[in-house]
Parts: sequence; structure tokens; C-alpha cells
Amino acid sequence: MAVKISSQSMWTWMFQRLSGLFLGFFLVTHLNVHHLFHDITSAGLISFETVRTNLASSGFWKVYYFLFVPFIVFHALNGLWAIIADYRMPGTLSILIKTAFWIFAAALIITGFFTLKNLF
Amino acid sequence: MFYDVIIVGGGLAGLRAAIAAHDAGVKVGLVSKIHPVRSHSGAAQGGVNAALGNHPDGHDDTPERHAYDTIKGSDFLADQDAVELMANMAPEIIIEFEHWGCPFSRYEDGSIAQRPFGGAGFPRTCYGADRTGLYMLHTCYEQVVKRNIDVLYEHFVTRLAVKNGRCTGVIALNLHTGEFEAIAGNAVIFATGGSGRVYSINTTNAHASTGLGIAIPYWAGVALKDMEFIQFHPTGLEGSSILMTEGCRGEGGYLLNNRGERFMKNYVSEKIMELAPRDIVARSIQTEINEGRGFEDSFVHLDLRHLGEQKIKEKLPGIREICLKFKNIDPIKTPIPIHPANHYTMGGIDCDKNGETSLEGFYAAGECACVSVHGANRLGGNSLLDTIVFGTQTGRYVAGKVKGMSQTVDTDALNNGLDAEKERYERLQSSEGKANPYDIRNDLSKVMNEKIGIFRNETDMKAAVDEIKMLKIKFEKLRPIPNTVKFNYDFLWVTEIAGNLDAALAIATGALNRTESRGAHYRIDFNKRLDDEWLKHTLHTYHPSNPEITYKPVTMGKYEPEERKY
Amino acid sequence: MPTFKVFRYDPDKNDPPYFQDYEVPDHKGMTVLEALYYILENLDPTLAFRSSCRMGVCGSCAMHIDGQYGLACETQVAALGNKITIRPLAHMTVIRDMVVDLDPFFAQYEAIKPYLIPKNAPGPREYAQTPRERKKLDILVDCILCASCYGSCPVVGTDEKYLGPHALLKALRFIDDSRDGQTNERLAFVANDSGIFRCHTIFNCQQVCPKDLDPTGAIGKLKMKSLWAKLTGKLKSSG
Amino acid sequence: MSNNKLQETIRDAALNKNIGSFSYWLHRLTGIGLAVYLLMHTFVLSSAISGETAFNERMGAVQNPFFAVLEIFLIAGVFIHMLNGLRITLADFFGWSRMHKSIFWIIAIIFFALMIITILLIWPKLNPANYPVGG
Ligand SMILES: Cc1cc2nc3c(=O)[nH]c(=O)nc-3n(C[C@H](O)[C@H](O)[C@H](O)COP(=O)(O)OP(=O)(O)OC[C@H]3O[C@@H](n4cnc5c(N)ncnc54)[C@H](O)[C@@H]3O)c2cc1C
Ligand code: HEM
Ligand code: SF4
Ligand code: F3S
Ligand code: FES
Repeated sequence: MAVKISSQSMWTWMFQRLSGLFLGFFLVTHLNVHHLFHDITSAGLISFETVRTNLASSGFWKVYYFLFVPFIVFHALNGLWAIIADYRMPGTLSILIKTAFWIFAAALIITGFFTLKNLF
Repeated sequence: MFYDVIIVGGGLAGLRAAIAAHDAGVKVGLVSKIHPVRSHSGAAQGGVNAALGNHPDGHDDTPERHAYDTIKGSDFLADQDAVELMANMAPEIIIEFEHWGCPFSRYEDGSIAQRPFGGAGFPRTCYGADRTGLYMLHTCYEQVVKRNIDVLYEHFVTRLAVKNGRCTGVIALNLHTGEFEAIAGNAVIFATGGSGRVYSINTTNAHASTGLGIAIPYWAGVALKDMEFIQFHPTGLEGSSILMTEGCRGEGGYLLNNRGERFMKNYVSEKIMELAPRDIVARSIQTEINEGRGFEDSFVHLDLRHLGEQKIKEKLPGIREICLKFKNIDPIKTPIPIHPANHYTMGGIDCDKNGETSLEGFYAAGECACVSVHGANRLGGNSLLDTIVFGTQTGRYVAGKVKGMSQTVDTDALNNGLDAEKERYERLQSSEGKANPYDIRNDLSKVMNEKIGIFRNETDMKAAVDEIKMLKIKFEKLRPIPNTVKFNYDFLWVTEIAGNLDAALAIATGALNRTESRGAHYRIDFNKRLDDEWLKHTLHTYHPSNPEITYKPVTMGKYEPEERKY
Repeated sequence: MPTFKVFRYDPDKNDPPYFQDYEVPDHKGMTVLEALYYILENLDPTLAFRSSCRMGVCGSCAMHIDGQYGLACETQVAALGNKITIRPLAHMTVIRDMVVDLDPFFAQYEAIKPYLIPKNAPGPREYAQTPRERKKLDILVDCILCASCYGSCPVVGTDEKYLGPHALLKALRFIDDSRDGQTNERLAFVANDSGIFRCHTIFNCQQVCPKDLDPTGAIGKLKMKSLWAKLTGKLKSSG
Repeated sequence: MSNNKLQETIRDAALNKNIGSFSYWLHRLTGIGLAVYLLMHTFVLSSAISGETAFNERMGAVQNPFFAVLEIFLIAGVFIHMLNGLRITLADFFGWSRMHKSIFWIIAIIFFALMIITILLIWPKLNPANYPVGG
């Protein structure tokens, strides 16, 4: 007979690490393209146009950035939540903050998606 | 607070007794001045004896052989019925520990591993690396947790409540609150451990192993037995006297003098060498040192180097850790400097194999008790066995006695005891003397080590008795103790020292009176065992100025005294 | 002659905690515990600290010594500087000086059911356990419950429900025991929301452990084991 | 003593001076820093929703030598957090907990190597003369 377990903390823990690994891969590429190997002396400042050209260069980038937004939002907010949750608080307060975090996460993801949509 | 059975002491003996009594269906309260897992049983390293016959060279081992070795080791002073009981119960009780989860080391076939120990005809010492005591103590405590037995830890017992020749409870200082509490019970079992701290400057024992646990019943009129038999362990680490287990030699370690020779060949047969009983090895080492074949006139070497790195790391990791941390040497590369050190109190509260004493309702088990199974010299690995066998036996027996008994609590006795302790506490706080109690303890320890040590003689022992009496007088005029309420450790230690003094006096007078050499009691002025006159137990009865000494016969059995040759 | 700067506190006296200096004559091989005894016996009988075995096996004397948690009885004075600061373990209520209230520590230990719940009914002989199976318990069974790790773990400091490194290490001790039959129940328990997944892999517990045990590694192992048990369907969500 | 948990956290940081605690604090602080940056980043980029001009205006405001210096710190934070995230993940996933100190020193070396490259690449952005006039 299988034993019952409340596994929420397991999944958030797991996903924090998986998203972290994904972000590691992602951020290095992202940094290279937009922060490091973007030479302002030859290519000028980053602008709407440069970004758009970059993203349009392949379908790959679109998938990439659409995945990136939820991942990084989850990772950042779950990370912040982990810090707050260390300071054990009454259950109701904890649920309140958690809900606020979810709403905030949704807002961030939606903003991110609209931003991307306009850049594609 | 009322319990059917109060158990004082959270070492192996106390915990095992608590489990036995609880399982027999009575309400148990376990009282201990330190948390049970801090007890000195946890320091035991080498192992515990049981004739399991698991060792490849030990398949023919039997409880009878175990009993015989124990009796011979005891120099025939042990009570043979008790020894036989212990040897017979040993296998089942060790197996029970294993069933409780004790992580013993193993053989390939999955059975409990055993190693050779001193004075044993077969390798029969079951072990868990060199942390056997730690594993057994934790296993036992785990079972107490499982059974949800009440544990009053950091409750310091200072007095028995006695009325009309019956023990009805104990008075304990709750260190957490600083309040004395009267704990009532139909029976009290003392399992307070050894009294090595009487020899505090050279002992393998913990700070907590003072003589108070035997002094409390002694003061209340219970006799002590065979106190003169003090075991000196051959291998205490030079300086701190921390124990280097007999397992070191059991695994094949050598003892070397400053000429690099295995000197044990000069004292016992080539077959036995380092694995002779402890009294003999300790005397041999001391002789080497006294005759100038030691190092710096104070130690010899315990050499493990030839065992090789792997064996040392696997079988003696704790020893290596201690050497590295306390002496900054690695036994893989360097021999260990060792000298004999006070280790074990063969004597103790006079009781029979059910723990029963002359005081009704009061029982004893473990190192503080003297059943006696160790006689004049205990074999390595028999003491852990003693604690769990007689812990079980006493726990069961006492539970049987108090089951269904109506409460025999005597409020007067408890209140009187409470008042007496409070008064003593206040008296110590307002004392107008000057003496530092710790100086007294140090002086005592010096007297004991120098004059009631491995080699004894009349002049020294007479002087020792006088000096202890002087110290007792000095102890009457102490500087005041602080008036802090919680965890007043100064009060605790001062009380312990009071116990040390009377335990020491019992040891010294007993030793002075016994004009023979037997086991650990070795006199240069009477260097022969004299069975006709001295095959008897010493009984010490408390008297403020001078203990009263009487004797009682040894329970003999199938083994006749013979010359003890190894 | 090193100076010991010792944390002093007596809640009954209404004074805030303070540090008191004591000069202690040292000698070769002297330990911090011996120095504390020197203070108690010769300078200040009001000092309170626990001790028993003085050989690093009973776990009484854990405290914060000169910047590090550890056992006073096995810390050599000579290895420290000339000014040695001594404090009690953190995260527990100080009862007096170095003596802290260990009740929560032991309560969390007891919460993980720290006793063997055997797979098989006992027979007349020992449960067979091969040296290889026994080897898995090496280290895990050496914990002396000294609470050094408990004092050092920042999560313990802020989350009173967190089970703590000691209890989680003990849990693995039983899960890894070939004789124990409650592996899944134990995994489900330590994976609760005050258990292993609250550990941030800070390693303090591992670094301070006087027995050189690895609670961090034990917790890591428990995380992987419970994850695996979940993925293979041995643990079912309770909703 | 004190029930103030924040105080407890600070005390723990002071009482545990070791690699584990140090990297834990680095991880936490960089994590928080990156989360804050993520919010700012989202704010800047979301101007794209209002169109190209708004976007270019906001982007122009954050492209100057001052922000280039901040960028170095941002990238340092990313590398520290990333490498240490890898370190603790390795400890949990592969049982490499005993090696965490060695891994710490390895990632420290990698970090410094990465930072040298980063600074070399960002170098031109630190010079105001390299920016197109009028933006
Ligand atoms: C270093 C060392 C190594 C050893 N190795 C071995 C070995 O390998 N094999 C072997 O067989 N034997 C060994 N022994 C001997 C054996 O360990 C002890 O004899 C045995 O553990 C004693 O157990 P106990 O339960 O009687 O007492 P302890 O374990 O000493 O427990 C005494 C208990 O009594 C309590 N107590 C004492 N006084 C009071 C009081 N006044 N009020 C309240 N509580 C009190 C204490 O708190 C403690 O819990 C060794 C001994 C030492 C010192
Ligand atoms: C670059 C790759 C990244 C990796 C490998 C990574 C990895 C991790 C890991 C493993 C944790 C869990 C630590 C713990 O349990 O305590 C974590 C926590 C965290 N991460 Fe990341 N992360 C990365 C990027 C980011 C980014 C970009 C942000 C911010 C936007 C971020 C914000 C956080 C925060 C706030 C925490 C919580 C810190 C804490 O618990 O102490 N991380 N990260
Ligand atoms: S794991 Fe180590 S530090 Fe923690 S209680 Fe056990 S022995 Fe002490
Ligand atoms: S210090 Fe605490 S957070 Fe985890 S690794 Fe140790 S338990
Ligand atoms: S006194 Fe026992 S561990 Fe230090």
C-alpha cells in the first residue's frame, strides 16, 4: 500500500532547481547576445529594431523567450517565497502572502508575454 | 509525583530496568542528573560479552565457558549463581538489543561480529566498531522514547526518603527550576554508575561518575560491598587518562617498553601476552614504569602500527579520533603513550541478583551495584553485560513486587527529606568557612592515586585513611556556595564531593583491612591470595567517623578456587 | 595566560546578558572544558555549563568557542588565540550561561520515531545484516546528539517547526537500516513541509559537527530518496 | 533569548564564519538582487507594449556608462548565483556534499575567469565617447 505524502514542498523544491538549471543555460546565451557581445561601437545602442532583428533571426528564439518568462518568474518568486517562508508565520498570513505571490506572478508573466509579442 | 517504580540513573542499567519494569506493566519514572544519552555508558568502547559463538575461532563457546572465565577472572570472589545467571542470559539479551536496532559490527553471514578480549577463553566480545557503548545506550534510549516512559532529566537525586525501614521515594533537585522535589514511589532502583571520580586526576570515568550514587544509600544505612576492589585499566591515554579500549589489544595491538620489547612475555604465557586480565596487565605496565623501562618514567607504548591503516580505520576509528584530537598523534604512524588509570568500581551497593538490598523497597543495578559478578577483578566486556542483564532482571523483579501494591507513600518521610535537603542547601549558602571544595577533592584524588593505587601497603593505606578523615573535617568548613537558583553546579559538585569522601573512606578502610592480594587488590606486604581467611565479601556500613567493616561468605558453585594462571 | 571572554546570563537576576573576562593559566594539552572547570573551581563558582564524559562522546559540552561551534572538551586551548570567546549554542533559550533549553531539540528528535520498526518478526537469532548493509550506517549511527548542528543552522533559528539536521540525520539512519520496515512512512514524514525541503543546503551543520558527520549529505540523500519514491509511486499525494 | 527572528538571522551570520554560510549569504543576496533586477527589467522592457518610441526612449535612458557599471554587478550576481546554485544542486542530486568546499573554490576560479572576460567585453561601454551622440 502506498504511503500518503503531502508533496507540495517536494515539487516546488524540485522545480526551483530545474528552473535554475534551465535559467543557467538560458541566461548565459541571453547575456551573450544582449549584454556582452553586443558591441555598441559597431552596432550602436540596443533598440526596438535590434531586438526585433535578433528575435526574428529564428523561430528558436521565440520558443526560447516564451519559455524563459514563466521559468524566471517562477524561480524568482518561489525563491523570494522560500526566504519569507523561513520565517515561519501563522497559517493565515502564509496563505495570504502566497496568494499575493501567485497573483503577482501571473501579472508578471502576462506583462512578459505582451512585451515579447510586441517585440516579435 | 508518584511512580510505581522510580529509577535513578539514565545509563544502560537504568534505561534497561525502566524498559523491563514498563513492559511488566507498572508506571515508571526515570530520574537522571544528566540526560540519559549523556550517561557514561555511552563512553564504553570495546564491546560486550555473550557466548554467541559467531567468531570463527569461537564456535565452541558456551555460557558455561563464559561463566568459568568470569569467575576465574574475578579471582573467585564472584558469586557463582549470579555469574551463571549473567552468562546464561547474555546471548538472548544481546540478541534482543540487536532486534531493537543496535548497530553491531557484522560478519559476512550477517551475524554479530566478536573480538577477543582479555581473560576470555574464546573471542566472545560483541562490538560495534569501538563505539559499542554509544550504540547500545542510544538503542536503549530509543526504546524508552518508543514506550513514552517519563524521563525527568537533569534532576539531581540527593537523598532517599526512608520511613520505618522502607524506602518510599527520593528527593531530587530539579536543576531547571532550582527547586527540590519529592518523588514518591513504591520502589526505588539506583543505577547511578561508577565512582571513578574519587580518583579524579587519573581516571577514565566521566565527571558525572562520582561516588554519590553509592553514598546516598550508604548514608541511609544500606551496606556497600567489596569497595576495595578498584580496577585500573591498563591503557589510559597519557595525560588525560582517556580510555584506549582493550579492543586495541583485542585487535592485535602490542604493549612496548622503552627498549621496544613486548614485555608482557615476562609476566604471562606467550599465548596470552597482552590479553591477560586487566589487573595483571596493569600491574605489569606499572612494574615496567617503576623499574625504569617506561618513557619519561610515566608511560609505555601501545603500538597499533602493524595493524595497518585499513584495520585501524575500520575497527578502531574512535581511538584514532581521540588520539588525533587529544594528543595530536596518529596511531597509524605513532605508538600511543599509555599508563594505567582508574577505570571501574567492582564493589558497590550490596545487593543480590534481583537487585534487592537490605533496605526494603530499595534496589540497585549496574556499576553502582555489587551483585557480585565481577568479584575482585572484572573482565573487559562484562560490565556492559552486567548493566543490561541486571537492569532487566531487577526491573522485572521489582515490577513483579510492586504490581498491584497499594501506594506506600509516606508523606512524612518525603517532607522530612525535602526539609533536610533545603536546610542543607541553605546551610551551604551561608557557610562561613574558607575551604575550597575543589581543593579538597584534588587532595583526595591525590591520596587515592598515590596510596590506594595499583600496588598497596599498610603504611600508605593507614596514612590514606587518616588523610581522608582530615579532609572530611576540612569539608565541614567550606566557603559559601553561590545563591543562583537554576543550574547551581557548584551545589551539585559540592554534594558530589561529599559522596566522594565517604566512598573513598570505604575503599581505603576495606583495602587496609584485607590482608591478602586478590584480583585488583594487590598488596606488596601480603602478596598472596589467602582463600582460607579471605574468600569472603567485605561489607561496609556507614558510620560518620569510621566505616564499620564486616564480612559475608561468597556464594560458591561448581568452580573450586584454583591458582589463577594465564 | 589566555583570557576567556565568557557569556554570562541569569534570567532570574534581570540583568541583560554580558561577557565576563577570566584569566586562566594554561598547560600543555589543556582543553576548553578544563579551562571552564578552572574558572568554576577557582575563580567563579556561579558559572554554569554542562559536561560529562570529557572525551567527546556524550554530547554535553557543545558551545560556540572562539568563532566556531564545537565540543569544549575536545578543543585544545593552545589551538586558539589569546582571547577566547565562549558563548552558548544559538536557537535555544538560555537558562543560564552556557546551559540552554534542549527540550525542542529532543522533541524534534523524538518526532521522527527514532527507533527501529523492524521489517520482520524477531526470531531466536539476530536479524542478518551483511557488513555491506551495515556499512551504510557508518557515520549515521555516530551522532551524539550534541546539538552543534542545531545551533548552527539558520533555518532552525527562524522556523521553530523545522525538524533540524540532527533529527533528519537520525531519520536516514533508520531508513538506511536494512532491518527497518518503515522506509516509505519515514520518507513521507521527513518530506513534510517542516522537513527536508526546508533545508537550504547551507552546510553549517556539516562543518560544525564534532563527529565529522554529514547531515547535509544525509538530507540530500533523503530528498533524492523521497523524490524517487514519489516518482515510482511508492508515495501517493494526500491531496 | 530574543524572539526577534531577523536578529537571529543576523546573529547566525556572525556566528558561522565558514564557507557554507558565506556562500549561502551570497546566494541569498544575489537571488534577491536578481529578483529586484527582474522587476526593473520587466518595467523597462514592457514599454514595448506601448510601442517602439516608448521602448527606445526607456532603453536609451539605461544605456550609459553608469548603467554599464551596474551591468557588471548584475552579471557578477548572475554568475555567482548560477555557479553556487549548481554547487548546491550537485550536493543534493549527486551526494557531493562532502566536496562542497572544493567545489566552492573551483566555482570561485570560474567566476573570476568569467568576470575578467565580462569586464573586457563591457569595457567599451564604460567610455562615454563610444556612445552614439544624441541616442
Ligand atoms: C571509558 C570507559 C569505557 C568502557 N568500556 C567498556 C567496554 O568496552 N565494555 C564493558 O563491558 N564495559 C565498559 N566500561 C564500563 C561500563 O561502561 C560501565 O560500567 C557501565 O556503562 C555503567 O553503566 P551504568 O548504567 O551503571 O551507569 P552510567 O552509564 O554511568 O549511568 C549513570 C547514570 O546515573 C545518573 N546518576 C548518577 N548519579 C545520580 C544522582 N545523584 N541523581 C540522579 N541521577 C544520577 C547519571 O545521570 C547517569 O545517567 C567502560 C567504562 C568506561 C569509563
Ligand atoms: C542562473 C541560473 C540560476 C540558478 C542555477 C539558480 C539556482 C537557484 C537555486 C538552486 C536556488 C535554491 C536555493 C535554496 O533552496 O536556498 C535558488 C534560489 C533563488 N534564486 Fe536562483 N538560480 C538562478 C538564477 C536566478 C535568477 C535569474 C533569479 C532572479 C531573477 C534568481 C533568484 C533566486 C532567489 C530569489 C532565490 C531564493 C534564495 C534563497 O532561497 O536563499 N535565481 N536559485
Ligand atoms: S549531527 Fe553532529 S553536530 Fe549534529 S547532533 Fe549529531 S553529532 Fe552533534
Ligand atoms: S545548516 Fe541547515 S539548512 Fe540544511 S544543510 Fe544544514 S540543515
Ligand atoms: S563532555 Fe562529553 S562531549 Fe564534551
